[in-house]
Amino acid sequence: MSDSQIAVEQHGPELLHHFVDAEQQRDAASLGMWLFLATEIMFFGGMFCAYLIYRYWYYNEFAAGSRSIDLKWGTINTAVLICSSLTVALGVRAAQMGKRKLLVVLLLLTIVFGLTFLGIKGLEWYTKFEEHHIPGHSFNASDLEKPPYSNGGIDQQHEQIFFSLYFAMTGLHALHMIIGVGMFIFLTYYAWKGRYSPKYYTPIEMGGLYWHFVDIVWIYLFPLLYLIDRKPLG
Amino acid sequence: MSEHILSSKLYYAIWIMLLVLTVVTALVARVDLGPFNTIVALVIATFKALLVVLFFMHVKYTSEKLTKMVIVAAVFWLLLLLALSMADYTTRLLS
Amino acid sequence: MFDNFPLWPVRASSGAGNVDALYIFLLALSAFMCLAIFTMILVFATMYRRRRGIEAEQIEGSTPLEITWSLIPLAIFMVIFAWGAVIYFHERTPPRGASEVYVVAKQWMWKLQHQEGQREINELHVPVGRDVKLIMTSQDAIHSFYIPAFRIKQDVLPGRYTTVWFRATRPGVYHLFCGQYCGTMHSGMIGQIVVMEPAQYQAWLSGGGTTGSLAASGENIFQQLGCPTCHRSDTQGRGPNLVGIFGKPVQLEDGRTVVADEDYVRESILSPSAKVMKGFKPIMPVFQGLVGEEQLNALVAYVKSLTPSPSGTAGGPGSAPAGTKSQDPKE
Amino acid sequence: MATAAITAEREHYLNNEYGIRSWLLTTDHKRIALLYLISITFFFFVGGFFALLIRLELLTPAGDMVQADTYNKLFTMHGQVMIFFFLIPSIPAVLGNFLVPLMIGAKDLAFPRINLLSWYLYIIAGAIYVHCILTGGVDTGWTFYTPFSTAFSNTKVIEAGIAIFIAGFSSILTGLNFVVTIHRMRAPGMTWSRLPLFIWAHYATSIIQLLGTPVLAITLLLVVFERAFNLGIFDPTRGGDPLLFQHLFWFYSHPAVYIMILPAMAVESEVVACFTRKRIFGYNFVAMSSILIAVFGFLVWAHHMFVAGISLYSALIFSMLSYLVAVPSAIKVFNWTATMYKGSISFTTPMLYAFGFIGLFTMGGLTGLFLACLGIDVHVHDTYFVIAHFHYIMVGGAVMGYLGGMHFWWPKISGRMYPEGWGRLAALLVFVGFNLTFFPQFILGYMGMPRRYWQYPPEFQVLNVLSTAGSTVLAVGYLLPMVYFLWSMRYGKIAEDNPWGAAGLEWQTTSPPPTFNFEEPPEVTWEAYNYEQIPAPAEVQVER
Repeated sequence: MSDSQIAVEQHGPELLHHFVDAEQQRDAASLGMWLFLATEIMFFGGMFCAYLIYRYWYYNEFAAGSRSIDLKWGTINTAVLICSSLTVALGVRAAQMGKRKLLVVLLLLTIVFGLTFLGIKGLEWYTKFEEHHIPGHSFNASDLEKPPYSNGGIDQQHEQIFFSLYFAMTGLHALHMIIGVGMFIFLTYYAWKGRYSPKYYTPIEMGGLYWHFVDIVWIYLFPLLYLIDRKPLG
Repeated sequence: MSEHILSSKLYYAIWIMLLVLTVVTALVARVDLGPFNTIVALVIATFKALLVVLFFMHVKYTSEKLTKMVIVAAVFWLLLLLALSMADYTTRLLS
Repeated sequence: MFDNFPLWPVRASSGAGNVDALYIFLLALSAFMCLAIFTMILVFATMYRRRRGIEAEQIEGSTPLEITWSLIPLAIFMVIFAWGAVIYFHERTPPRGASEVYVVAKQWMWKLQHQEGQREINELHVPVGRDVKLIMTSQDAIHSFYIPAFRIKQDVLPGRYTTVWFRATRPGVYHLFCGQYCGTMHSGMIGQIVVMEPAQYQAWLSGGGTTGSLAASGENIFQQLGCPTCHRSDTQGRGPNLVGIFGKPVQLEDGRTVVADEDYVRESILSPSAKVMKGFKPIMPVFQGLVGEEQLNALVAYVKSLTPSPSGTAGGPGSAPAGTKSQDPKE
Repeated sequence: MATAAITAEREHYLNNEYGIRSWLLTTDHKRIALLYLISITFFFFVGGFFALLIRLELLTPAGDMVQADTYNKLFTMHGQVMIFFFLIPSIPAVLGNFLVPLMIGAKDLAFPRINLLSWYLYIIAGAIYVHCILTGGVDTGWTFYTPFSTAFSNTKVIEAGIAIFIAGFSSILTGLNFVVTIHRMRAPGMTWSRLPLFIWAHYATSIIQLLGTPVLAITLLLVVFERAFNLGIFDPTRGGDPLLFQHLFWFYSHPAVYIMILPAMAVESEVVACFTRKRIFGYNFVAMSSILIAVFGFLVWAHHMFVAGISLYSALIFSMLSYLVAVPSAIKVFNWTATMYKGSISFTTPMLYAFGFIGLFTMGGLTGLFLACLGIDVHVHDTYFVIAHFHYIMVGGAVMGYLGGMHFWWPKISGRMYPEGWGRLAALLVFVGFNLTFFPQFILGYMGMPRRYWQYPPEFQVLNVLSTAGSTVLAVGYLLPMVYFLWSMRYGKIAEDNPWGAAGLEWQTTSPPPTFNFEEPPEVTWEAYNYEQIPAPAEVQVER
């Protein structure tokens, strides 16, 4: 057990007492984060399941609903989120190389991108509010164009299910974004304080993993919500 | 202990690919491919997700098999939920 | 043998015997397994109780043994599964020609409508030996139609039809329970199934003052709501001709085909634009909230009754022979 | 005794710090286990109190003791308290928390602060739920079935939903901690094939907690949204499907049964090995069967929905898959029984609970075959047959396992011995009381008495009276350990480090263990259950 003794004597303040060495601590954190992301997949999975079933049942309404969401803003938002993923990835790299100022700048950029995304999302929600597409008593989807290949009209009730799922899915995604931005504010502060070094940057790495996961959820939400049916209307 | 540090060029390359794919998926959706629209959209999304997982999340470079196992298990369980639920919904009209 | 045994439910339907047989098989199997395991544990516990100077013998395990006691139970399980599946399949496939009773469940009562026009609350009269199919829906929460003596149960869901069928074999009065928790008086949502000899049943049928068959009252509602304006008996109507449509596949505009069953008729009345027949426009008004569940059942029964007349010229809604039984369709 | 005097002076996890702060801010897994012990005991008695009221109401066929609405709230809150606030955390959060690091030779769980966080989440959830009880309660049934819960119930569904949502995250974090700990924190030499079966079963449990609980969380969240913001996802009048709720709910709630029973099986393997003084027969198969139960457990959920209106074909699929999960459960029972062959069996309290567990779990498991069988399930679904079946698993199985485990490890936890005679008496009372309470319910169920009935036809009365009589015996059986465990903390005989002569790393450290579990970091060079190398204790009764 001499190995661990040495490690205990040499470890920095960031090594917690119950780990043998920093590598064990880092591996544990990484596995923990990945397991957490697995639970997140199942968390969103419940909604994806609901989405799949209702899309199968009410395809026309889903297609009409999808067309009523602004594709331009959706695409821009996807790009914004991809940019934020890049800055996070570069941020982890900066932490690995011990570039403190670069790390802080990249984290700040990530926060800016995250807030941009949320701002655009809020704008889109506001538009939907104006259009009475929020589920509830004032819901009204009679303005939606019916799909060209179907002579069936839009069933208001079924359309409301699409929007229920739209708001639930984008809402919970946005909540994850808000949590992520809050987390990065802390990480930026500690990065500024110089807490992270090439030897210890686990929090940055874990924060990055979380952020990338939120990005991936959006990568799926984008085609599932915005691109159900964008074929030219005949 | 420190992980393999990837070159920033790789990150930029992935970033460009992701942006291009985003534009491509939005454009392809405007072309009428019949049922393939959905399939193409999901294939592109999965490819994008894989890029993020493998490069941004470093899964390609980790020596740890466990990470891959966790991802595979989670995706498998998600498919289980979807497939077995749909087993009910798709066969309801038959009975 | 169990008929007068107080710890065993009465058996009063054609399917109950099958369920009991499988149950007894499972009971015997379980009793055998319990006995085997408990005896072994007791024997080991006595023979190998701790004694001074005698050490336990370390045994690693045995793969052949493990495989044996995995595969044999699995084989037995598959037999149970298959047996149970056959019974279930039988329970869920109503025979052709079964007489139909519409059931509406609401908090906290059962409302039943016979084809012949009789209406009952919390009570169902049926003759011995006739196949009866129940077409059920709920007005509010989920309920469950449960007759222990018949060994049948089926949840009754709002917004769609579920069905269950039985053939009563013994005259008597049996419990009807609500099996799915549905609120305050869930335990009060009970009733009785009165099984009668056919002659008595006929007497009961003619005894109640009815207002005509269910299909006939459906026709009245059809007229009142102005449906015949569009659903005409020729091909000129703005809506499809409904004669002979029931039970047939319907081609939809987007290429799908659905069978015009009870649920399709129901959906087409409540939210007409959901599945519009090919060649027609979604112009029908929505009747959600305008017709109650019981009226809906009458309409469904009416659409069902619209069969083409034997001469080949389709009978229009007005001329359709509405009642199928001996009752006169008109008052 | 000289050793006793030394033990009393020695510093260990219980006496190294004093004061309320040292408990509420602790990150020591052993102290957190005790925090959990206190909190779940509270909820156990809350749930038990509801159970007694239910049984009292059912003494007579008429609904004459409480109002119908009150009765509906009683069984709802009995179910929710017992499942989400007692059974799911019971063995994992108390015994698992205490023992997982000890058994694998770690100083603590991988994330001690997350462990404490999970207890706080549990307490927050518990506080919300208690508030919900005190301000009117909830009456949806523990299953929250829609559309009753979303559109018709006038009770505090949102509050209960949020409480259980939070409790779910507590459970997820516990599972996450276990998986990481088992992967990353094992002592040198503690290979996977040397792990105690307790660890294997907890690993399997954690997988279910991680992959199942989030689905319950999102489902309850959608129910809450539906009530609060008027979404229509499960509302049939707006095109939603109430069966979708049931699918999502049971995707978690069926595997949740395995969250409750797998840890009891974990305890079982340790206790049977110790008191037969043998390595568990077929170690590999018992270990793998835990994992198989966890995986297969996810494939069978719709067997709760055979009469709910699912398609005929999916009912066939789910019925067949349900039988798959019975195989690994059967393997376990056979292996425990085979372990007793040529053993050296002593009849201590934990072993009595183990015998009880095997018996009751076997009966619970066999009646599960009835319920997975389509033809039978149609008749007995939602009757007292189901109630009896799952109480045989969750009370006869899980609670017996929990009590057996508490007795087995009480010397390690408290450093004191419980009074053996009282222990055996309580075990006997629990066993007799349990069977008297729940066996009549099998008969009631086949006779057709539906569950959740406030009043019932008079022919069911005799069996209901029997059941109520049994429940009072059961209540005494549950109160006794509570009393003598408390008594033993002060007056019990000082426990040795390894009073049972048991294998396993947790017995190699002192009783109670020091804060970091081991004075010397252990290195494992032996296989699990190496009973041939451990002398049998002299104190344990030799003859019956």
